[in-house]
Amino acid sequence: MSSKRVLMQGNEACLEGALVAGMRFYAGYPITPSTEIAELAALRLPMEQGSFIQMEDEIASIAAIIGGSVAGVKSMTATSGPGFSLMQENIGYAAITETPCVIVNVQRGGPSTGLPTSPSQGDVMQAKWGTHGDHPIIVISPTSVLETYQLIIRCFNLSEKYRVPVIFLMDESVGHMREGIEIPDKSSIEIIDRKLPDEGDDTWLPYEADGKEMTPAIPPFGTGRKYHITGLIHDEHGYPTSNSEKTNKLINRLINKIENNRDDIITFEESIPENAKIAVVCFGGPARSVKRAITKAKEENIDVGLFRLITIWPFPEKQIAKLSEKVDHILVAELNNGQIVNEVKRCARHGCSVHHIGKIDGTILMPDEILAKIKEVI
Amino acid sequence: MSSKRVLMQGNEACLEGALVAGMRFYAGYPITPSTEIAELAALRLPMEQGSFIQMEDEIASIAAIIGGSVAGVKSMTATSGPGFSLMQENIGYAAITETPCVIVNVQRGGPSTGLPTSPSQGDVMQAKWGTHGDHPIIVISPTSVLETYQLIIRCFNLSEKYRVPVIFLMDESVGHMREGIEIPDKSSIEIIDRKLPDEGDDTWLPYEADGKEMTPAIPPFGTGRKYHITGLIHDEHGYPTSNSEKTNKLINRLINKIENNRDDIITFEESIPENAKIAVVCFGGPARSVKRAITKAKEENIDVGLFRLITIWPFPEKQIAKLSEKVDHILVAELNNGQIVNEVKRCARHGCSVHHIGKIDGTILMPDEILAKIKEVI
Amino acid sequence: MTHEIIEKYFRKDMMPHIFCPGCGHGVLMKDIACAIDKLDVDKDKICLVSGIGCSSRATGYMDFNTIHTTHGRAIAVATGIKMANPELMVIVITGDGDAAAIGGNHFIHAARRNIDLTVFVFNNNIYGMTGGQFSPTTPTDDYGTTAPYGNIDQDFDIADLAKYSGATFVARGSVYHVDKTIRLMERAMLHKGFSVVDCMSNCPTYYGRKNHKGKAPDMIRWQKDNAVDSKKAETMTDEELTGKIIIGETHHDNREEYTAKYQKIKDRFVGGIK
Amino acid sequence: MTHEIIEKYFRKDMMPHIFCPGCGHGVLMKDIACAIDKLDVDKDKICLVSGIGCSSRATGYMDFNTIHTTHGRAIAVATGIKMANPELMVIVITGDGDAAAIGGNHFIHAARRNIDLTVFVFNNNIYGMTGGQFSPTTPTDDYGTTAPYGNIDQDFDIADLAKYSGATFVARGSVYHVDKTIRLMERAMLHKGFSVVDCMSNCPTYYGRKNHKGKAPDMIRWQKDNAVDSKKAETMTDEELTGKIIIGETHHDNREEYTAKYQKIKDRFVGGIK
Amino acid sequence: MASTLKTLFVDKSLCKGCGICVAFCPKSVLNISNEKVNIIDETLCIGCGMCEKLCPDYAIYLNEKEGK
Amino acid sequence: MASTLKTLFVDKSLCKGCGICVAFCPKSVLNISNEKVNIIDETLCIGCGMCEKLCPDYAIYLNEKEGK
Amino acid sequence: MKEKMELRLAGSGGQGVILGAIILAEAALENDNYAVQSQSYGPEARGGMCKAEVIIGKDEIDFPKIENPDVLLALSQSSLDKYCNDTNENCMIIADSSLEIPNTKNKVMSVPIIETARNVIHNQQTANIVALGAINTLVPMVGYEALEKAVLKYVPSHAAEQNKKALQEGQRIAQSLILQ
Amino acid sequence: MKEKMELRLAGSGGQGVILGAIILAEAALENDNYAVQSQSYGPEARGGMCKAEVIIGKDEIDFPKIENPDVLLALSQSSLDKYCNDTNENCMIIADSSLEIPNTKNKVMSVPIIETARNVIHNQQTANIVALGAINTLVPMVGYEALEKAVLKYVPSHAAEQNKKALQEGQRIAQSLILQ
Ligand SMILES: Cc1ncc(C[n+]2csc(CCOP(=O)(O)OP(=O)(O)O)c2C)c(N)n1
Ligand SMILES: Cc1ncc(C[n+]2csc(CCOP(=O)(O)OP(=O)(O)O)c2C)c(N)n1
Ligand code: SF4
Ligand code: SF4
Ligand code: SF4
Ligand code: SF4
Ligand code: SF4
Ligand code: SF4
Ligand SMILES: [Mg+2]
Ligand SMILES: [Mg+2]
Repeated sequence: MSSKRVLMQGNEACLEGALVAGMRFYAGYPITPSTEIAELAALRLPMEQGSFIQMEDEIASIAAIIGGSVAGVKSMTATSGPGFSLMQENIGYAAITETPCVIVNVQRGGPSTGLPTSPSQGDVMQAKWGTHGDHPIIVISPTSVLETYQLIIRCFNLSEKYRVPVIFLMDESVGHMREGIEIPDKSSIEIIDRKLPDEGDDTWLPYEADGKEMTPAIPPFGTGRKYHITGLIHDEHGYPTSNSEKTNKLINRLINKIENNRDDIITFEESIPENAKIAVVCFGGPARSVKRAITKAKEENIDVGLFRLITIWPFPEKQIAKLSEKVDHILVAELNNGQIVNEVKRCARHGCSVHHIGKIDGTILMPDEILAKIKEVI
Repeated sequence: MSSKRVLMQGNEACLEGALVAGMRFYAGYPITPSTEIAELAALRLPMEQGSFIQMEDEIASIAAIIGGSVAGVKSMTATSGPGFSLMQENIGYAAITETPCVIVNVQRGGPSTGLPTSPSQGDVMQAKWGTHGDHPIIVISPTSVLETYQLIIRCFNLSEKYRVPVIFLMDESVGHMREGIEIPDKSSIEIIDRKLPDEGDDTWLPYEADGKEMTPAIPPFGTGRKYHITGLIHDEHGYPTSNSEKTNKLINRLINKIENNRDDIITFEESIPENAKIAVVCFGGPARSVKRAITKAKEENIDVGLFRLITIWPFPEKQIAKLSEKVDHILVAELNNGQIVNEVKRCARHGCSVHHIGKIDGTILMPDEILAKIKEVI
Repeated sequence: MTHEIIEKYFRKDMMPHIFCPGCGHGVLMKDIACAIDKLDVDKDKICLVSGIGCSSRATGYMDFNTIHTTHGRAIAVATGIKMANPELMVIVITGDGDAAAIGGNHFIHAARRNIDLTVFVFNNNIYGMTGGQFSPTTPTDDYGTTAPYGNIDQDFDIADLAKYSGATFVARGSVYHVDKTIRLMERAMLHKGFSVVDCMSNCPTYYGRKNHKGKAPDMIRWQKDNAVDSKKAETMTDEELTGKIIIGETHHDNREEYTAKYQKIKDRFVGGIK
Repeated sequence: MTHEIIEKYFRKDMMPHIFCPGCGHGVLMKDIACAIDKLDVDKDKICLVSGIGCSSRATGYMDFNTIHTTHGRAIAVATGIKMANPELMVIVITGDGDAAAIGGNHFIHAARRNIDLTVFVFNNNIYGMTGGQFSPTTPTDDYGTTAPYGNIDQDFDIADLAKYSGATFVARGSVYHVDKTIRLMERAMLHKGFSVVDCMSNCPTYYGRKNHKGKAPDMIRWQKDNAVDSKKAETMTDEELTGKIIIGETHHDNREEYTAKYQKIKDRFVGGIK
Repeated sequence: MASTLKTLFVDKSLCKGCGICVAFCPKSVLNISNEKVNIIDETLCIGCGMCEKLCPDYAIYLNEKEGK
Repeated sequence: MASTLKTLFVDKSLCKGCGICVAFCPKSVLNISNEKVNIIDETLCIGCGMCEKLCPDYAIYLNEKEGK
Repeated sequence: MKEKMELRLAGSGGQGVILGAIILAEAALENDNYAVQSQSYGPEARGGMCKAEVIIGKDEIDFPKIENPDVLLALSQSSLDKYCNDTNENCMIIADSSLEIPNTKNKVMSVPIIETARNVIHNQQTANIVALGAINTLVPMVGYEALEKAVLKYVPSHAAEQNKKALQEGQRIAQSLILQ
Repeated sequence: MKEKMELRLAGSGGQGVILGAIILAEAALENDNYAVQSQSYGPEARGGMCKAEVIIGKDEIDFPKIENPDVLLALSQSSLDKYCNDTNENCMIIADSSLEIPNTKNKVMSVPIIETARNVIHNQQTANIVALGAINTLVPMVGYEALEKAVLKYVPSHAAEQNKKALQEGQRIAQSLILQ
């Protein structure tokens, strides 16, 4: 065995990974099952010369990290369903103002106060649609403690690269799980920082962007270039406008900076045995139940494919369409009443039947339940 | 001509209709383009011996109407995107506690502060998915001032009948439009009040329900039957539980009281000429652009069908599937970047192509634009 | 006495309650029932409204019209209940986090309006339910799981915040001072207007342990040893009061109540629009 | 003088601003620039943060690091900016609705923390942007579009709310008292801690019209006629002060500032974890 | 009022053994054993009611009517 | 300080005709016509600067250097 | 009146064009016609441009916005400049006489609306009512009585006489233009 | 040790079963194995039932929850009653000696864990550490040294000696049971 494994909790991996990514400002409000992230942030950030603040609520928390990011510091907050609902207005603000920030939602049972200590994937549609108006967003979901560590770094990288709020959608089962992981070598980790305007460039405008990334170069407050940020529709100068062409241009750019870079943003895990008639689509913690179910199926000589979403939004439409050409049936396994299954239905080619197995009772999906459903479907 | 038409603004029709429905408590916080509803509520409610309160924000507003409803008074609030985002947490609370209430969202351009005075339909997905966790919801959208008056009454009726928050999804173009309407005769209007427990019934439990409606009979506070309300998962007594069977039972009932009553809840307007190869799916204010476009198409001898959603959620899956069997193409026209079109894609049978025309620049869809798109599709 | 009160006003099938051994919330919850028992009001008309927190779980155990709302929103929900039906007696049970952190705005605005609610803040100087993070009433320099290096915030005095925001009856009770606290609670409920009783609780599990305050009995003894009655406090110097906690009534005035004022507007239209 | 200030600190291509004829916000906005001009600080380090409202549109016209946030959240965003980079000078421009209605909780908590922000509340006693609804500072009995029968709420005194929540510099200025207001603004910015200047503005379009306060010049003249300096006010009886407005500094103390305290925690780890 | 007619009751199913009653009992009536309250010597009890008032779990109380 | 060297400037494109300058001018220098400010008699101006200080639209100001 | 009339009223915020449109719609109902009224304005309600529309029809009106206005009223230069090209040739443009008329094929009537309000009615606020009198004279669409009734419904009672007069004056100046 | 061992530790909130599971997982890593640890508890953390799980494997662990525990430790009656039927026959049940043993086919070891913590270590809080010593003796899965090292990593340094002792005592009482 190579380097030493250390025992780490999912929530801890989230915070430690964030520190590696360069996160130096955390603002939050405690809520089960995300609280350990805040507690660790309070302990660890001063050690890295970063800052932690406990705000009066979740609205203030996301507002504060937007401020932190505008000041040039990579910033994050963590919460769970009720707090995530409260953050929605300002998630839209971060999206339209193109303020990089990472929002961790360690999902628990909903709706409302629901089941505070139970795992769930009930917020996956909310993560895309929770704020009003069409807006860009990236949503990523980890399946293990190690992946939590790795993907939170990716969240920051994508957030900085595309200047978009990134939602890290964990769930209680990953957040509270401890695993022995080998901490990745820091030198092997890519860290992306936000693009800054070229020094001599005096044609620079804060909200002008083109090229493939379509992402503007906005320097932190206090670094000499003064500009305006607003949640109103704005022009390239950042000034409010209600001109319809400029509106169109802004909203289209916001959406297309994600759409046109799907290949860069979307990652997934796929393994489809040649003879598989069925594939299971899954994500996050519950994907591990699926993996065990597939192993068990294999033992019974049933070949089952696996497609695990890592990037959830933008939704891997093309990949799912392709998958639906390889198999006759797709089973979507998710810890909710059927959310991502609707996306899969929309994207799957005709002829491939799409099924769902979910759970809303606070317990996890067990491998045997998934296996039974697989057998039922094929 | 029969009875006299009166000139009424959409927002005014919303409030006057609500009064007819029996609404006697309004709590709100002003926001363009919904503010007239609050202003009229302040003026009109005392005249009807009802109460108006301006709260400190939208979170307090929805919390207050939940309180008003629990006290037995039909209650509503009105807002627009930013306020609607802030209300999300408590919309989920109303859903899980089965507290009847009506939330009006007069949509404006988003995301974020966006274009406060422009029409939009950008919140239609949010209306279903904005709060965390799987939850029941009904969403209804009017196309005219008269329909606003009629449908807000329907919102209250459905809300009381199924004890579910109902979102009345207007848009700026309907809210601020004035039309001459004939006020419906009050005696012709059906008003539904919430079910109360039978007087002698001593097996009654606040959160027990069966039958087709699956809706419990919960009496107002102060009427003698004491019980507990919580946003935690609860049993039939209303007491918190984390028992998985009880959890399952609750969430399933919440979802099925809507699912099993789709036929009662879903209404729509459909007219498909025999020869139509294409139908346009639309809703709300923009449906009127579609109607004009269809008239114009007819003038050019092109037969075009119309399917106007009135109930948006639950989504008329069956009806759209049927529609897709009648025509070769469906064009979804909506004032956003493509939201309901995804639902139509999911539900349409294979072989019927689904297209989209939208707008995100703050202006409305013009009939000629729709007509051009129709021609392009067929 | 307690025994009968429990029999009379509690949902005994819900017992034992979830509070930890020695948690002051249990005592305060019982005190509310004792105070209610003394009132000459129809008990069916009493509504108990809470938010989220250990303290806010109290409503689930008490056999009245009870509602456990969302975190911080108890006062806003209570405002709606009272506006919709002013005949109900509306009592809020909340925590220092629920009332003063996330719910701070509703607290000050309800006080400003002087709406007839009675708010009992079970103030344990910590977020108990989520495991011991510092709250807006955690004293400066104390520890919480999110203040591993000591709290640098200044703490709110809930009673003062209420008073200066416009509450018309303000008092402080404690777990130790049972009889006095019950009397204050009773007066708060009888007062027509926004009334607040800052109830000093104790969280041995988190606040006590994190701050070396000993076990539950030690924390309650501290209340006993450091309390000064508000009347007596008036005669004491600031110096003498350092480190002391003032209990008793701290503010009272007779500004007109909100729903009564609103009723006057409605009354203009009784019998039709003029 | 004004002319040069405008030339120096304003985004002239954005002029004329959106404020109505006679709106006091225009004067106050200029006063801020005048006060900044006097400061001996690197102007590139100045951040202006606002929420939503007519008042909050001010940031769009002023040539600094400016951010127009969401309704009520300016102080929370400003808190994040200051925490992330304490070297920036962070100024909040907000309205009575933005700061005291939807934003009330952030206001009192930032005050409690005593974080080094300077908050200028353009207080016109109304929600101007949305068309004249009453605000938390609309005097009782006055009218607004949502108070057609007269406002039954008691109004907040922004300066008092700031003081009792923990702000360490509090003052009140007005549109009329230009020089004095500029001086107060300057002192507020220089103060290390949470400072608030309640700036009496005037909204002729809604508040003035709804309440028969005349046109803009009349409303400004009212300020002139009814202002009493805070120093002088100390010598006056409550009776003499009825109907008057106190301007000038009303509170000042030297409690340690929040980011400075936090810096001490960081300093423990300078050079690595010990 | 502190009448000797009162009898001390303990409901062990409710007691969480916090020790508050023990600490505030003015006489040495109570102790904790096996994480539950225990009456060592009821005869010492003066019926002051402190235990009842301060028990957060309503597990100890005085009753005037019935005997033990 | 109120120097006669100062000259009064008006930028009519900015003036919104609110009348504040007219009302607070201690001399009768200004009036409103056609919804804009108008200098009736500059010679009366004492350069006190009230108009400049109180104009919400920065449309009227004194300038020491240039003539009119 | 035609089967359907489409009117666009444009000006700057505060000139009362929305109220003007509402009054026209109300008058149309008074005449048992159908009417739809709508408007658009920026977030800068205060001062920015403002456009109000009315459609009056003998039948129900499906699409509530104007595709081809029959009449464009412009009370400010910027609104005239913006909307005068957004019309087809049949549209009559009624512009306040203070405005410079852009190059256009349309029939343009330059009417001293604001001047009349200011100098004859002595209240510039009544310009919208003067305009209504003028429009309905140049392009009749509702009965004068219905229009007057509608005006009185929407103006405060103390200003009733002044507004009646404004309507009359609008009619008068328009008639004198027709006679020219 | 088998390829993979699944352990469930159950008790009531406050008995430290989660910490016990964490220490076991840590010890497994110390021995260069893989480990996953998880738990479930109600919102009623305080007082309610609490279940912690550890899986120790020679290879990576896909599914992190227990399907068939090899060992069930129960420190409270309600947790014993609840989980003892949730095992297959191979599972060894280690119950505190204060508990009543339900009817079961499984091998059940009744171990005086709490008693030992209370009477020998004089600190009932150390019951979880006593339990670890006992479990690892009855069903060896990690080296004793690794286990001790892990214990010392997670307990406050002032309590190090006491906990070392607790571990030893756990081992001792288990050994005496084996010898019986
Ligand atoms: C919107 C939201 N944010 C956060 C939480 C998590 N939460 C639950 S209770 C609580 C704090 C409770 O503190 P307090 O009101 O003082 O009650 P205590 O438990 O101390 O009695 C928090 C932060 C939540 N449930 N909802
Ligand atoms: C979440 C949200 N709620 C409501 C609004 C609507 N709104 C915009 S400004 C405003 C009030 C502004 O009042 P104030 O802060 O006093 O500013 P003023 O316009 O009076 O200067 C309101 C209610 C909004 N933009 N966002
Ligand atoms: S955590 Fe604290 S406040 Fe909550 S029940 Fe336990 S002792 Fe009481
Ligand atoms: S509405 Fe009032 S506050 Fe807003 S710009 Fe006009 S005068 Fe100023
Ligand atoms: S106070 Fe109550 S719970 Fe605590 S030990 Fe005594 S009887 Fe038991
Ligand atoms: S009644 Fe008093 S004396 Fe008797 S046991 Fe209780 S506290 Fe002790
Ligand atoms: S104060 Fe300014 S805007 Fe007002 S009239 Fe005078 S110059 Fe014009
Ligand atoms: S400077 Fe003074 S005197 Fe001259 S115009 Fe201005 S206000 Fe009048
Ligand atoms: Mg607390
Ligand atoms: Mg204001």
